[in-house]
Amino acid sequence: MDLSSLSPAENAQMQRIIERKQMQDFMKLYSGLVERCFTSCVSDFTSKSLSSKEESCVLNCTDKFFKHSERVGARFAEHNADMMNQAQQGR
Amino acid sequence: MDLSSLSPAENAQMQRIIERKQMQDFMKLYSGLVERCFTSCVSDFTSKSLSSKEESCVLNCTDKFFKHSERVGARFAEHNADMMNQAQQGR
Amino acid sequence: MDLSSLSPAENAQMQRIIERKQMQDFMKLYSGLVERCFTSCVSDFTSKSLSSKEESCVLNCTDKFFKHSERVGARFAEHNADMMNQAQQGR
Amino acid sequence: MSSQNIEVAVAELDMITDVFNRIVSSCHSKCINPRYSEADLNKGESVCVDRCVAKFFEVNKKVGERMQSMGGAGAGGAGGGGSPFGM
Amino acid sequence: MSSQNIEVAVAELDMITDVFNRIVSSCHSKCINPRYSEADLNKGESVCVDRCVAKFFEVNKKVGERMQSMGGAGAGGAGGGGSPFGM
Amino acid sequence: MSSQNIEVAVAELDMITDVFNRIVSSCHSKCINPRYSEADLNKGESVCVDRCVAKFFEVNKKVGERMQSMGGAGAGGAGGGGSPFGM
Repeated sequence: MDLSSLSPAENAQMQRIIERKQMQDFMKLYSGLVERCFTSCVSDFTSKSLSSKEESCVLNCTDKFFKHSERVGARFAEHNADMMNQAQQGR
Repeated sequence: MDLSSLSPAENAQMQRIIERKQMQDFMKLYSGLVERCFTSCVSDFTSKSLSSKEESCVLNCTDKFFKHSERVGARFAEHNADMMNQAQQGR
Repeated sequence: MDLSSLSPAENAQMQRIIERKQMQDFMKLYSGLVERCFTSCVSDFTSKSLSSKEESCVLNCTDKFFKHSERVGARFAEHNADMMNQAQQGR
Repeated sequence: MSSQNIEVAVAELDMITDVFNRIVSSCHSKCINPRYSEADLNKGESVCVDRCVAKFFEVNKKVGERMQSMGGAGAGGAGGGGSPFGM
Repeated sequence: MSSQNIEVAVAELDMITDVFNRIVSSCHSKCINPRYSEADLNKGESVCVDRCVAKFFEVNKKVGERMQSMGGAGAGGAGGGGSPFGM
Repeated sequence: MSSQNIEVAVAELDMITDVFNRIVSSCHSKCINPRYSEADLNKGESVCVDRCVAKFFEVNKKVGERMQSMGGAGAGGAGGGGSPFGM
């Protein structure tokens, strides 16, 4: 994203908006992850506590999701860098 | 949620925001419920009107969804009360 | 939707809000369509490029989605017109 | 700040858009063959879409009537059915 | 513009509503028979819903603890786990 | 109120975040074994994720080109393809 066309005041306001959005995104990421790991790991309702197998599934699910997101983020950043380079060469 | 740290003016503004959100949530609840009951109950498209069997399915689906939500809401409230008690004992 | 109860100033503001919403909706439509066609058409990850079969599937998926949306839009508009007529006859 | 009128109109617009998107999505799942071997809606898909939209509106009406008969399904009240605040 | 306090309170409200809606949806999928031959929750469904809510909260706690132990899962930071900006 | 510049930048930010989240979700479904017997991505999953992201971007490009060739898929216009207002 190219923020260089914004004035300093606009830039400051933009930073505040980005911060708020990051907090909202983080909240959604968190509750979405809980739902995802719950859906995949819990399907026995003969008890109201997690079994040790379910618990280990939930922890692996959480770890794996972050590793997955990080890997996607790295590929995503590479792709965006490529796009920027192509756009600049096209000038 | 602890609203006691808000000033009276902030509290009034917060009430307005809550009201607007409740209306939005109600709209989403309604259209989400329609989609859910449609998906579960309607799968025959040889006619353009609901069969009596589909209609009864839709009505049961609606009733059951509200009973389900109420039950979840009750458990949710109990859980939140427990959390608050624990937090206060921890002080 | 009946906008006749709005003042001219309100109407102008409403137009701006509608324009912004249309842009947001268009963005969501676009990324939702990409996700939909990706999910339906791509499931082989032995290569990092689309096969010609996958590519043709994606193009058909895109075309078909727009034709589908247009058809739904036409039925939707007819339905709304019927509702308005009924409401006016009921007066 | 927006006036009350604007707020109501925006809420109505959001509602209509939401319903439209849900119909597009639901009827796509019900009627469109996901193999995508052709770019056009075939005859069967087209007829299915028309009936699907009609039936979706019928379900919409039934659910709305049911919620109203539950009592107090007015703006802002979930008719006693499940909010996290028990209000 | 809204004050900082209001923003925090609204964020908290959104979070609680989001969690509630996810529990409603998840436990509906896990516990409610989608054939809808009756309007009431039967005994089995009711018990399932109660346990489902309890287990969802347990998963919520486990995931939260895990994220915190990953370090810096405070407000606004995704704990190093995947944002499109690499920030 | 926000200036035009800010609005454009926020829209762009929303778009990028939305695409990122859809890739995370789609490639998770396509590549990650939901049995969760281990905490790390295994070799096969890692390779799958890399290819999945590349293919998602290719699909993104194809769909974008297709929509543009349909004519007038500019900001704010759905290219004639389905809005509830027939505008």
